Amino acid sequence: MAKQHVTTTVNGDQVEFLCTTEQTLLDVLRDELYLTGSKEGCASGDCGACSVMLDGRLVCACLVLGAEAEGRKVETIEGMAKGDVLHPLQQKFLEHAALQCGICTPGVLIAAKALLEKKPDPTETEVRYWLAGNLCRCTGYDKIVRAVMDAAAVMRTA
Amino acid sequence: MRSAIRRMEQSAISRHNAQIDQEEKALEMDYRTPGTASEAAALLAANDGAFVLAGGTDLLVKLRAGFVAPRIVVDLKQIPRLRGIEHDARGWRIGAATACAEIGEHAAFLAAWPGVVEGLQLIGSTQIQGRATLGGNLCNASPAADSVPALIAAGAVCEVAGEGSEREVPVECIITGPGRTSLARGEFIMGFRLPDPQPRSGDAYLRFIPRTEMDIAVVGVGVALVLDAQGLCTHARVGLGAVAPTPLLVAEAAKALIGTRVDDAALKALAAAASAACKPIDDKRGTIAYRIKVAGVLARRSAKNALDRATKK
Amino acid sequence: MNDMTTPGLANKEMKIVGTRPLRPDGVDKVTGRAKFGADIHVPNMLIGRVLRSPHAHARIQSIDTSKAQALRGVKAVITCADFGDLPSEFIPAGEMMVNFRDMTRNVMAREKVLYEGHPVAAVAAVSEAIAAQALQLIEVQYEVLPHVMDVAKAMEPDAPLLHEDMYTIGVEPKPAKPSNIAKRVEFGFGNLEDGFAKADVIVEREFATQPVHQGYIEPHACLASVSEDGQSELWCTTQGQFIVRAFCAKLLGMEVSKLRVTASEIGGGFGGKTVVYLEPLALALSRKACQPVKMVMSRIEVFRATGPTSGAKIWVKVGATKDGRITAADALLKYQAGAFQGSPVQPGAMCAFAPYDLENVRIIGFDVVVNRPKVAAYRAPGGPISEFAVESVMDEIALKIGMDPVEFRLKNAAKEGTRAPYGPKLGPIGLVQTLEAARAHPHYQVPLKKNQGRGVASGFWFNIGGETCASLNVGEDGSIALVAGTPDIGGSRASLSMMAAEELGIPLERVRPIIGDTSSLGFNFLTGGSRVTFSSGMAVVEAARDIIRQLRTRAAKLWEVSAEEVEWADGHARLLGEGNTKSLSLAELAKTAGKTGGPIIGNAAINATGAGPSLATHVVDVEVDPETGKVTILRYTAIQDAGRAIHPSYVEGQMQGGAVQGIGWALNEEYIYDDKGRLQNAGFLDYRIPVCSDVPMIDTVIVEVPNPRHPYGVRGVGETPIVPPMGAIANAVSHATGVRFTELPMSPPRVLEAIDSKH
Amino acid sequence: MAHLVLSGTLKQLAGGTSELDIDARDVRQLLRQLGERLPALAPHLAQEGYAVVIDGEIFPDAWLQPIGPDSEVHLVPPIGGG
Repeated sequence: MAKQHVTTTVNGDQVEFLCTTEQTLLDVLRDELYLTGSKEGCASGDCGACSVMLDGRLVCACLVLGAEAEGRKVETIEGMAKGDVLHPLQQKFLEHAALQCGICTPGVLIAAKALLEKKPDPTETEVRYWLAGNLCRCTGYDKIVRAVMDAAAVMRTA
Repeated sequence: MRSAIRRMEQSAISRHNAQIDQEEKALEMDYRTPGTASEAAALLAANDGAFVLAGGTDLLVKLRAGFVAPRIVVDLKQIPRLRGIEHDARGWRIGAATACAEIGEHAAFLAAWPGVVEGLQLIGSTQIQGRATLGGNLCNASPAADSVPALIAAGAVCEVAGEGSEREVPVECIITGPGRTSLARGEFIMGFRLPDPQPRSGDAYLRFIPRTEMDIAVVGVGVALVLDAQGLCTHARVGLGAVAPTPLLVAEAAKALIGTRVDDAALKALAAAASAACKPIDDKRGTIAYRIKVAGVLARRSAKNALDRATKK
Repeated sequence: MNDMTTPGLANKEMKIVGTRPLRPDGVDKVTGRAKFGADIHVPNMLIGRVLRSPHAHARIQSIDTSKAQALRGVKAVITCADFGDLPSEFIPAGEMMVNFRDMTRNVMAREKVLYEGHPVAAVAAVSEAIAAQALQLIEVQYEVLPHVMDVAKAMEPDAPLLHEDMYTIGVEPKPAKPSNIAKRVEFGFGNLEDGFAKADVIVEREFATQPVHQGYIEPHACLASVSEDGQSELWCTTQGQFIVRAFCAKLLGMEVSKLRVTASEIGGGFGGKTVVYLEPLALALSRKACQPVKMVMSRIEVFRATGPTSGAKIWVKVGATKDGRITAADALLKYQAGAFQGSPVQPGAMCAFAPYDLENVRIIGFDVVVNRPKVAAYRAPGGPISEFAVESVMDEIALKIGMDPVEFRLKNAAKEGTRAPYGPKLGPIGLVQTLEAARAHPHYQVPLKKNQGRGVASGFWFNIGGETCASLNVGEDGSIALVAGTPDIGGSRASLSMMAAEELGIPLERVRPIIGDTSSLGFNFLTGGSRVTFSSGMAVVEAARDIIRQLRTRAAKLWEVSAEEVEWADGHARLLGEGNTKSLSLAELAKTAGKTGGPIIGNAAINATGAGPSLATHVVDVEVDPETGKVTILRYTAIQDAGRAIHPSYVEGQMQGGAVQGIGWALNEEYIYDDKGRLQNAGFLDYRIPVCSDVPMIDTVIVEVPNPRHPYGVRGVGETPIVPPMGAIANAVSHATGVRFTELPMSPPRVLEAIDSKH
Repeated sequence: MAHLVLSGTLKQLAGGTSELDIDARDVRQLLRQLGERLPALAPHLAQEGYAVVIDGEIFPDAWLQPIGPDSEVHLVPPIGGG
């Protein structure tokens, strides 16, 4: 099958890959670039486990074609920590035990980061509605919401 | 003998594989990013099995589920006229491939048409908002599309581009049935036109879903209304979603409001008219009886919200 | 067997147990580094896909795979012909009694397909696209048969029969005709007639629940590699690598030692990953292709063909005196098993009235096959279903006699020495403490407004022990490698390390835990039954004590004294006796281990017994929109006896997660089938698990009534939290609306209909 | 002599016997004697993998578990979990 040649930026690095039209950005990240931090929970945009940033917008990588990444900027969970310094959200998720199995965690972290960049002081309700597209079956969301609020507080004073 | 059989099998298999090669070629899916509307129209007109890609939030799901098998995917997002929000002498223009998140962030448009923004912001999660578009939401032609009832109520008009043609079509004339539109081969939507809202006007959209987010509307109601200086309703439009094969513009429901102060009696008449207009089905998202009843409830609540906004303007 | 009790535990001051350190696997999970089932790629890997039945019930007349085999890029095609048939008999496999005749048919249909989504063939090809194409080339001829989905209809004499050779077990004499009723069970004692005669108030109700899926976010995934000589490797997402090994070895006719199973990080299981689906298929494909085969389910496949737990019909009758003493309790449970026998009706029956101290009680249960996917375990399997019905009836009785529902439960609460409905007397349990905590909680005093209601329910679950191994390897610098055999599904590496560090008296950071594969430890039963912190914890403590014995001996050798003269305290060997100050740290002893006898490792291989039931009481406030029937959860408080919370955050997490799963079960989750038995909502869009904005904060109160049979008093907490929510929410909705709700889910159309029919 | 209590299904399968004293010092002896005294019950216990409850504590698969002379013994189906 003929493949598209795509040049894009992932976590600040220029990368190139070949993909067929039906391969999604998620397929490409996981199976071509081996960035398996973004997870496939549904492949229909309902679970948010594949949340990534595309040109600064929060999207589900399963609903973007790999070919659409041409010339764009993609940010994934693998780029969230800087060197050995965790992002405050990552740190707070650990402190608050905001994960159990951890499968939804990368997507939730990417989504929460997008929220705090847009809204540094969200209310609990805003956090809950913003994260409504990130399903978590383990935690009941309580500790996730607390971790996001606490990280927001820390980031505001930083 | 045995090797003869093997040769026969081999040749059958290679014939089969040759056929598969051809099928594979036939199945190959092309991806195009036209830079102009005319280029896009030409691609869509010239190719069987050409599918438009805007936000992709419906197309990619159908693709993965095997419901559609496009030969060519035409990504419209590189066409400048399909992106962005503008204001001019005629009012508002929204590019059909503008992400809903972008529209929701536009303060002036939100102030002008809060009900339209309410509707489009209910399309999926934050992640979906980053991709979903008004053009896509309309052309996916779901009876339950969340942006459509409010657009209908607002009197929005689509700019439809085709090969060498452009025409304007009211939103309520696009969807002709579940998954079907009135667009001709080669046609697509470039943008949406909304007038500047009149003084003392307000619009609102409410939908019912079982959860608080992430569901498809069981019922959706958009209401837009205008009051005169005395507080009498002079103009109203009511759009209903998910209660019939297509979203509906319900004239009877509007009539229930026009000439009234949108008081309890008028709201009751509105609810009855909205319920009477429903021709729903029983499905996994709701029953006929439930949809009919809740359509009335939401019409009333939505009209109250629109009234509040009109009174404040 | 194992005497692991620690006298005076309550007085021992803990340095680590009971604190909230960061979990050892945490950084991997917040950086995307952790490898889950679908996250590995190996060279020369094929992709496997499954062809599934489009019919709910049909006889397979023929399967022609020749065209698929011939497709270029297809390396293997398998059907039931690639698995040996196995006789219908229950044989122990990895601590469970398993009927492999059923299991081999569930992983790959033989004579018949019994549910939509039932596998009929599988292929392995060089790409996903070719595998998908190959599936379309497989020709299956079906003779479609009438199907049955409803448990009551399936019990009727003229119902379509799923298994022509199924005769109800548990009735004497053996029935003359086969039926869909796999088993009848009965528990109880006393005299019901006498009991009901003494009652002032009797409430009798029928209830219905829908099957619900465990809803783990990670679909099933595995990667199998079988070499030409039969040596096999399997990587998969599972709650028990040893169980997978036992099942697959039997299904494929292999020696267990030839198969090494490695558990990946697991993205949720809740009981649903205690069985095999893809794993034997991937092994069979790999065996045929002599290449590694990776298989990952789509979300649609997960819903169509895995889990869920039973839907059920339940009848409950309870009598009580005016002053609130229960005189008799009777229940009839009919549970869907799915396509093969084995619903959790038995534990459901045992739990049904277990929170109550009863004189006259009976529970009868039926295990019934229907044309749905075979049920799998789901958190406290069977308990939530029967206890939903019982807790609803208890609430109604309390209402009728005008007694506060917590007070009513306190009057009848089971405690130490109470005879459980399934026979034996209970050991120490904390139900009374949870009820008292509920009554004292500020939540219980918050005033309610119009259209709001408050509900209370309690819940019981057994918890289990079982075969468990652990090893602790002392490194030459004194740090510890902890190897456990139970997949970590919600933070158990943290709790196990904490107990190891506490025992050894060393900082937590000195312990690094891993989950071993099946060749690194002896047999371990799976992660389930809330057993890991209990059983693996017990094994870790025993292994730590093994190390301490050795360290004392080494120190004694160095000091030229007897081991009895050396004690272990605060991570040091100390010479006993007046005026002695000699001491050696673990690190110092480890450094010289080679010179004092060789490396030091601590091992434990136990069959953990003494698991203690965990009881809970939940309080919930709801508001009901009287015009749409929508229920909003306003406030939620979960109170539970944890025995001892090793890491309280993860105990709270279990309680909160269980409560929210229960909210989904109560309000929206259900399977919707069309009239042909095809699932209509096989995705997260229309199978509606709670989203973040659906729920409030879930307040928790951990009650600690230590389990005397565990070195740290642990009970196990993972399952009980899903038992009370459905009853509590149904009671709250009933109080908010004035209508008694007996059917789950209480979805908006159902609630609105009930409200409207009241007027 | 340990005291064995049978109820529900097991009582029915045992032909109505609800209580019996058994001279068994461990679980294996108990199961062996049950096989001799209540032959209808034994295959059922084996097939279902019943656990033995001694003085309130459940022992699945524990043949060598001692049974005290005054112990109360029950049989319960195996408990799994999710």
